[in-house]
Parts: sequence; structure tokens; C-alpha cells
Amino acid sequence: MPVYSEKVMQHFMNPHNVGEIPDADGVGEIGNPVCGDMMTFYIKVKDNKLEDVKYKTFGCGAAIAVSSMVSDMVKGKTLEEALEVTPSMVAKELEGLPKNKFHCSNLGAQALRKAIRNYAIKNKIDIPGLTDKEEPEEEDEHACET
Amino acid sequence: MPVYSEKVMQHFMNPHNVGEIPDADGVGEIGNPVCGDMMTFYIKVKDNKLEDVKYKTFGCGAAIAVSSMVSDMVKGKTLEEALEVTPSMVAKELEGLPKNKFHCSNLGAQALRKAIRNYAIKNKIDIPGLTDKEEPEEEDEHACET
Amino acid sequence: MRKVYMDHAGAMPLLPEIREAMLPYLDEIFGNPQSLHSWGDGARDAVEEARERVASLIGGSAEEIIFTASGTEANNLAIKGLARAKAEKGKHIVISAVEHFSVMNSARTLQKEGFEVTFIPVNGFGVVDPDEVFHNIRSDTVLVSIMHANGEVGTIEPIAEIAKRLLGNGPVFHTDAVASTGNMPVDVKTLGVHALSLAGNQFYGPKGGAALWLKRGVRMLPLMDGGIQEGGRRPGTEDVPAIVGLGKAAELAQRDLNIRMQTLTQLRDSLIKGVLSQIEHSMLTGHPVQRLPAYASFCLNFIEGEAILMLLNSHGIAAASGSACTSRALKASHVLLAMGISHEVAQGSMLFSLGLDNTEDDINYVLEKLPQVVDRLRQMSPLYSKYIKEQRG
Amino acid sequence: MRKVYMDHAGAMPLLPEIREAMLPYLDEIFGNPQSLHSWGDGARDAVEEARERVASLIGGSAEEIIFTASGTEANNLAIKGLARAKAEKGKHIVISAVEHFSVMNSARTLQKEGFEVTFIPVNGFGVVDPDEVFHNIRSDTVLVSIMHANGEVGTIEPIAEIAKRLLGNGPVFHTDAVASTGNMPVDVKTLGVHALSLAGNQFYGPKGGAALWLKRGVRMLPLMDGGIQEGGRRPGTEDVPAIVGLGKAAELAQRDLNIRMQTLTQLRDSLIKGVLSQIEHSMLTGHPVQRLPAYASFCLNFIEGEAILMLLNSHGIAAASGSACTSRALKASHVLLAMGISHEVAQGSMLFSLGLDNTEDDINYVLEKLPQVVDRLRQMSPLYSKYIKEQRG
Ligand SMILES: Cc1ncc(COP(=O)(O)O)c(C=O)c1O
Ligand SMILES: Cc1ncc(COP(=O)(O)O)c(C=O)c1O
Repeated sequence: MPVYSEKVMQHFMNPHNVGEIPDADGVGEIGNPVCGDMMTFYIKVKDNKLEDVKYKTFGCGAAIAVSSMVSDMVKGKTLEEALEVTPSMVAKELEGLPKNKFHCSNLGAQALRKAIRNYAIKNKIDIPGLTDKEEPEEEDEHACET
Repeated sequence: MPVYSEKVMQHFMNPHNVGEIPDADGVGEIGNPVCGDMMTFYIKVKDNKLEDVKYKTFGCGAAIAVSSMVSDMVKGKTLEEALEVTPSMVAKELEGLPKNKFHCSNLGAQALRKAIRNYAIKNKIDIPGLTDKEEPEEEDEHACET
Repeated sequence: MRKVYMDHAGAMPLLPEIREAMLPYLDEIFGNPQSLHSWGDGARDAVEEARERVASLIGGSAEEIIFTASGTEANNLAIKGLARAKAEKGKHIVISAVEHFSVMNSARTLQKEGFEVTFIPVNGFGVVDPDEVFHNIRSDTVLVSIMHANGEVGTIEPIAEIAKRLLGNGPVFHTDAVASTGNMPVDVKTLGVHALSLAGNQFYGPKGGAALWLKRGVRMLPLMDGGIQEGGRRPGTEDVPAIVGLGKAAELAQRDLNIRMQTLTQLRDSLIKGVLSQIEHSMLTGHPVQRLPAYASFCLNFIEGEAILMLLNSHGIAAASGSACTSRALKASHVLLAMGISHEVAQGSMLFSLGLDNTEDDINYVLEKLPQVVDRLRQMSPLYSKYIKEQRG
Repeated sequence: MRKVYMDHAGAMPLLPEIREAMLPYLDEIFGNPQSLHSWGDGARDAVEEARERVASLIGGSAEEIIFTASGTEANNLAIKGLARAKAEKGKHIVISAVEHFSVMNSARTLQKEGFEVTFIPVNGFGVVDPDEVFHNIRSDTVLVSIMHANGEVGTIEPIAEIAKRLLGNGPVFHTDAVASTGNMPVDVKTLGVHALSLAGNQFYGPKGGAALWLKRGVRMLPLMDGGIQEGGRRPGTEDVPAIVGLGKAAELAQRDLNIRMQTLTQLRDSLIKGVLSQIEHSMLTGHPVQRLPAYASFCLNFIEGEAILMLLNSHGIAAASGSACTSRALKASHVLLAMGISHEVAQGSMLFSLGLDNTEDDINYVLEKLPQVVDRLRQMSPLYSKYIKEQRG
């Protein structure tokens, strides 16, 4: 399916880190089935590092590949480092995405951010990158309805 | 050129009675080059009969075939008989004409009628069929410009 | 890898006989049908023969056939051309909520020109109620367009019944029979319509060969202006090979319609039965009986169509979906939504459109792979895990 | 009987390489480019490759190419789509008096929608004066469309000069390059236009494969509504074989342009020289130098075009005419009349459009037969006898 890069196809066909973490330290959910994409990210934090990252994804090939790529990119990183992962970095790592699938790369980074926020709130920690870079999430969620 | 019947093609390829009659008893001209069709019929009358009929025709395949067919149909006939030849009879003898060429069959019959009228006027004879059946000629001449 | 093509609604391979019929018109008999010489004659004869065949397939007469380059074009010509020709009489048109985009969006363009459009709803099977159409006819209604069969779920609409209700009423009645023509009996007299769109690439003919049938005497403005081809109603050099292919496709469809329908209905029914029995949380979309012989369409809950298609493709299977992600406009199928299916469920829509090249083995192969694919995607679906958790209490 | 085809403006045989390139897309690679599976991929790749090639031929970029089914469609899309998109800015358009019917009649349709149309006259060679165009531009002029080369007399218009005059002025500038593209250098940047129509069947490609090039950023309304093919600007299932054929034709035209032009110009010039020297009362129509390499066009006095064509055909020769009788609308060519040629003389118009299959022997054969045909028809022409009598005094 050459609309997608080889890298996207690899991650789609064999997504890494799929699953749930029952006793997750943070959970972030984004998207909704109306748009056709929904992701739930689970994180396990140890020593300020993402010891484990898992997710479940409902959505298109790009959504699944993005989830997989994000999980790969942030696993083992510190929370601050993980928060520095932007949608365009994800898209780049995937060797590009079709224009109308860019929003999927947003979703991946956002879901992870939400999981970290969830962790931060639960543990009452303040992580600088978290609030600064907050994106207007609603806009993205409704992108599909235009 | 199957737009035309075989009969039309025969008359077009080998038109009968082409030419002029220098000392014609009657001459009739119809059509004009603007429309793409113009015919001049020449008749020689003897004992009220069309002893000879010739014509010159500028125009399409149908116009040439019609001229040839009209000349064939009326040669040897009495003037009254000749005047009974209608455009649809000409078209029928030619095994049909494409719709947009019907006006050519009108031209043929009209040119002959004009030649007979010319003869009648010159010789001050009154032929009943001649005035009765007069057609609104102008309309026809301008049919091409619609 | 085994290859199983089940997206005949999207594209069909040319039948060899149709291909053979077309080939000479690519080079040998290459003339322009309008030309006044022998080269033109061969092309013109071929076009006129094709016209006869297409007319014969649908019970019309040859001079009522206007060749177009696509079903989309035939629909645009009909909707815009018929409505605009009658704009002085009234500016109200009626279409169903499940029309193809070429009808739907043509109507929207007419809205911008001052027309009012009434969209007739459908029931859960995608069926239009003839009463509903009738009750929405007004004195200024100039055009009604209801599709004959739906290209996404295969539902067949009660066109003849609608025509009966409209009888004596003013509006011109058009039907988009692009999905049905060549695949089931289509007869303009039985249907009682004034105009009908069809496309050869829906019945093993070539892309580029389609037509609008327009009942003699019905006024229509052309969509394009130009020369005198198709009586000035659709100018432009005739695409002779495509027209010849369409004509041949019509001839073959007429000859083989019954056997084709029988074969395909049987295959379709075993696919439908298999999917519904082997896959939990699956439903048939469209009418269970009043449906195109080749259309097996479903919604598979908790998962998304593009992902299903991609995994099926990795098994060599081709199908289609009406999910938001597969649409490029990122909207779930308006057809499914009009049938009352939720956005969420519509995301998992699948259409297997069968063809003469499919076999019972193909069905079995799909019935082997599809459940695996569905299972795999459900295993990674947050919607599915929520559902399971809810079930567990 | 010897066969000499000299009506390439009417239709061209596919070059064998183009035919070969198309064939796989009739059956093997039959997918729909929009489909999300391997079958779709092959078709999509082919369409995108063709888009690159067409863009390359005219110096544009791939995403600026919109495939259509004919030159007529490309012109309709451009004229109507560009004017309607700018209707709020103004309702005045400018075209030449010698445009093809697809431009001319599209402009007439716009007139009915409230647009004002200025027709720019031409000189005796059929050439538009750039000054004349410039002086007719008003503050409400939204579109100018002047053809690149005329399809009846082969005259090439000074498009680049016109573009220079328009520079900075408001109107969008479209050129109908259907007759020129593939037959002479056509570069959208050199020409300086915003939109350009072309058709593959004018350069050995298939019927059904044509395109509009539309400069990035220029707004245009679609002619048809439907799905998302061609970015929504021209919906309908893509005619993949025709598009592939157009792409191949573009590739070959780009590769062989110089040699083709050289060969054809030479043949054309010996035909022109022969006709003018051997046939009395004959004249060349169109510009003597600024003309398409393959176009030898004449008026032969005192006789009518259809009759000439029929007699030529009986000798195995195919050509075309702009006489009233050959037009089915029964009107002499508006192009010839605009050039100041009388109705009478226009009736005897002839176009010999040469092709790569023609040889010097073909020219000689025509130069043998044409004078006989002309003579025979003059012998039965009342106009000719009048002329002779007048000469004799
Ligand atoms: C019902 C219906 N109408 C119209 C069309 C448009 O056909 P095309 O895309 O070939 O123009 C389709 C296409 O599948 C269809 O299913
Ligand atoms: C200059 C010009 N424009 C447009 C066209 C229309 O082309 P088509 O009839 O293939 O649509 C022609 C056809 O010969 C032409 O010569």
C-alpha cells in the first residue's frame, strides 16, 4: 500500500508494545471513534523514566503505526525527554505520512502527553514541559469533522 | 461514406446529365453559395415534353446526387408530369437522405420548377401546376443560415 | 500468496471478449466518427452499434442514449441538465439521503443556484419509502432523483413504485442505475423513469464508457458546450474504444444476466452467512433480500475499516470500506449514517463486491482470513477492551 | 487502392509504443486508483507517473495537471470554472473570434449567466493582435482565453506577447493548446498563462485522455461534482488506460518533438507548394509561417468541401473541410469567416493534416489526385462557368 512509507507499513504490520498496563502509573486517552481514531496510552514510571509504555489503538493504519512509533521513541526516556517528542518528529521517524494522516501523528504525541499529565497530577509533580506545550486539544479532536 | 445511401453515392460518383444547354428553352437557378448549395437547371422543351434536361451544381454530395436524380426523373416527361415530382419523391428514389440534407432535395425540385416557369413566362403559357404549388422559396434559401 | 479480488464495485477486469472487441479501435479503426471519409465510417458504425446494444440492455431506443465518460458525468449531466432546463417552472428537487456524491453534490451545487433540495430519508435497510417521496412533491418540484441500487450497501430502491406515485405529477424522474445496470434486470419502461445513468465499468466494461439514457422529448441542458457530438448534448471527440467496450459489455450482460445473477447470489449468500456466523459483533448492512447479487456488506464492531483493508491486503484480499479514514475526506459514509448506523460502528464497515472471477474457494479463503484479521485488530482496540470489561461487569 | 490518411487533426492512430503502454491497464492492472489495496496501487502509480510526464511536456508540475476525458471538457472546465470562480470580481471575459466551439460556446453559456463577452477579431491570417486584447481589458475582466494554435488553419497565436501585455492586470489567462501541445514547443512558463488545455489524441495518444493544466493557486470551480478524484476538481473513476496513454504520448512527444516537427514541416511545405502551384484559384488559409508543422489548409474556389472530400475518399484519401455542408450545423467555418474569407470561398476549404505515417509519396499521390477532383467538380460548378464566361468577357 504505497500510500504509506515502508516504515509505517512495518509498524502497522508488527506494532511494538501493544497492550495495557493494568497497574499503570498514568493513562492518557485521546480521539474518539467518530473521527475514526482513538488511542489509550499506558505508562509505567520509574526514577522519572518511562520504564514501560503500552497502548491500545482503534483506527487506521497510520494511527496504529504512530502509536507503535511513539512507544518506541519514548520508552526508557525521562519524562522531560518524552515530552519533547513532537508530532513532526514522529512523522519524520515514520518516513513521512500522507497529508490527510498528519492528525494521527498529533494524536500519538498527545495521548502520551496526556498519560504523563495523568501521572503528574496523580503524583502532584510539576513538569515544566507539560503545561507550556499544551496544545488546543479540542481543535484536533474535531479535525475529522471538517 | 455510409451517411449516404448507395443510390446517392452512385449518382454522386457518376452524375447523369451534367452540363449546360446553350440554347435552353428555360433556365432555373436556386440556392446560393452562402448556403453551400447552388443549382442551375436547363431545359429543352418539345411538344410539351422535356426533351432534354441538364444542370450545373455547386454543392455537397447530396446536392449533386439530387440534381442527377431529378434530371433522370423528369427527362422525357410532360411539363405537367415533371411538376408533380416532389422533394420527397426525389429523396425516396435516392433511397433516403440524411435529415440535414433534406433541403437539397427541395433545391432540386425547385430548380427544375424555376426552369419550367422561366420557359412558361418566356412563351406566355399557363401551366396549372406551376402557380398552385409554388413554395415559399425564400424560407428554403435561408434554411442554411439558422 | 493467494489473490482474491472482491472489490468489483471499485473496479472490474475487462472480460476477454470485451477487450478483444475494443482492440481494433485503438489503432486499426482509429477514425473520428464525425469524419467524412472511410476512416470515419468504421468508427461511426461502431459507435452506433454500441448505442443499439446499450439501448437494448435497458429497453430504450438508440437515439435516447448519450455516451459520457463516467457514471459521475452521466449523473451530473442528468441532475444539472434536467433541473436547469426546468428552472423556470420551479426550483425544487427531491433526492434521497443515500445518493452517490455525484448526485448529492450536484444537488448541492443547484442549491447554490437557488434550488431547494429535499433529502428523503431511508430506513435501517437503506430503503426509500415511495410515500415519503410522493408527500414531498410540490407544485414547483421539477426533478426527482432516487438511485436504483446503492453502491455501498447494495440496497435496491423501489423505483417502479416511486414512478407510479409520481405519474401525472410534474417532475422529471431520474435514477442513478450505475451500480445496478448490467448486474440485475434494468428496464426503463418497467422502472417508469425519464432518465437513467449507467456505467460500463460496473459490468466488466472499460473505464471511460458510460451513458445517460434520456427519454425522447425530455428537455435537458448540456453540461458541456462544443461541437455536435451526441446531438450537441455531450460534445467532445467520441472515445470510440470505450464506447465499443461499453456496447460489448451491454451485449454480454444481456446475454448472461440470469446465470451471472444466480452464480453471484449464491457466492454472496455463503459469504454473508459465513461472516455473520463466524464473526461476533458483526452485522449485515443494507437490505437482506432487496440487494445487488454481488454485494456482501457488513459492519464489524470495535475496529476501523482502513486497518482491516490493509491486513486483508497483506493476505492478498481486496475489499472496500466506508470508514472515515478510507474516504480521504475523513468522513464516515453518509449512506451508513443515513441508515441510522452510529459513527463508531460505521468505522468498521466493509464491502465485499463479488465478480465472475470469484469462486467458492475465494469465499472460503476470506472466511478463513477475515476472522483472524478482525480478532487481531480487536485485540488492540481500546473500544473492544472497554466492551469486554463492561461485559465482565 | 492506395490509402493516404491526412486527417490527423480529426483522429490519429495510436503509436505502437503507446498502445503497448496502455494494454496492461485494460485487464491485468485494472484496479481503481482510489482503492486501498495492491490492485489500486498499480493503477494509482500509473496515473501519477502519467501526471508527471504530462507536466514535464509542458513545463508544469504534476499537481497542476487535472485529467479530463477530452479537450472539449478541459476547455469547458477552464472557461466556466475560472469565470464562475471569479464572478464576484467581475463578469467580463475576452476570447478570440476563432476559438474552438468548446471555448466559444462555453462563453455563450456564460453570457446567459450574465457575463459579457468580448470577441477579439483576427487578421487575414487568423492572428490575434495582442494590442487589441490589451485594449479590451476592463476593470471587471476576469478571464481571457485565446487559443494557442487554431485547429482548422493551424495559425499560431502570439500567446506569450498577450501574456506580457496582461501582466499585472487582473484577468486569469487561459489558452486552448489542444491543437498545439505535442506538436510544437509548449511551455506554460514561456507562454505565461494560468491555465492550458491539451488532448492526447492530438499527438498520437488515445481518445479519452486529455488534461487541463491549472497553475497552482488559481481558483476554479469544478464542472462536475462527485468524489475526490483529481482533488475534487474533476471527479469520476479515473480512465486509467487513457491516462496512461496520454502520459506515454507526452513522453514520446517530448523525446521526438524536433525530429517530428522537421519531418512534418517539410512534407507540409511540399504539399502547400504543390497545391498552390498546380491548382488555379486556390489559396493557403492561415498564417504562411506561424503555423502548425502538420497543417496544410486551403480554399479551393468554385467548389464545395464535402464533395471534394467524397471524391478524395474514392481515391483513398482522407482529409477535412470547414464547409457548411460538412459541419452538420450547415454553417461555414466561423474561423474562415473571421479571417475575412467570403462564405462562397469558405465552402471550398480543405485541411490536410499530416502525420508521422505520411510520406513524400503520399504527398505526391494527393498532388496527383486533388487537381483531378477539383477539375471534375469545377466542370459541374455553375459558379465556375459564370467565372469563365465573365473572363471571356
Ligand atoms: C451508485 C453509483 N453512482 C455513481 C457512481 C459513479 O461512478 P464513477 O466513479 O465511475 O463515475 C458510482 C460509483 O461506484 C455508484 O456506485
Ligand atoms: C483547438 C482545439 N480545441 C479543442 C478541441 C476539442 O477537442 P475534442 O473534440 O477532442 O474534445 C479541438 C479539436 O480538434 C481543437 O482543435
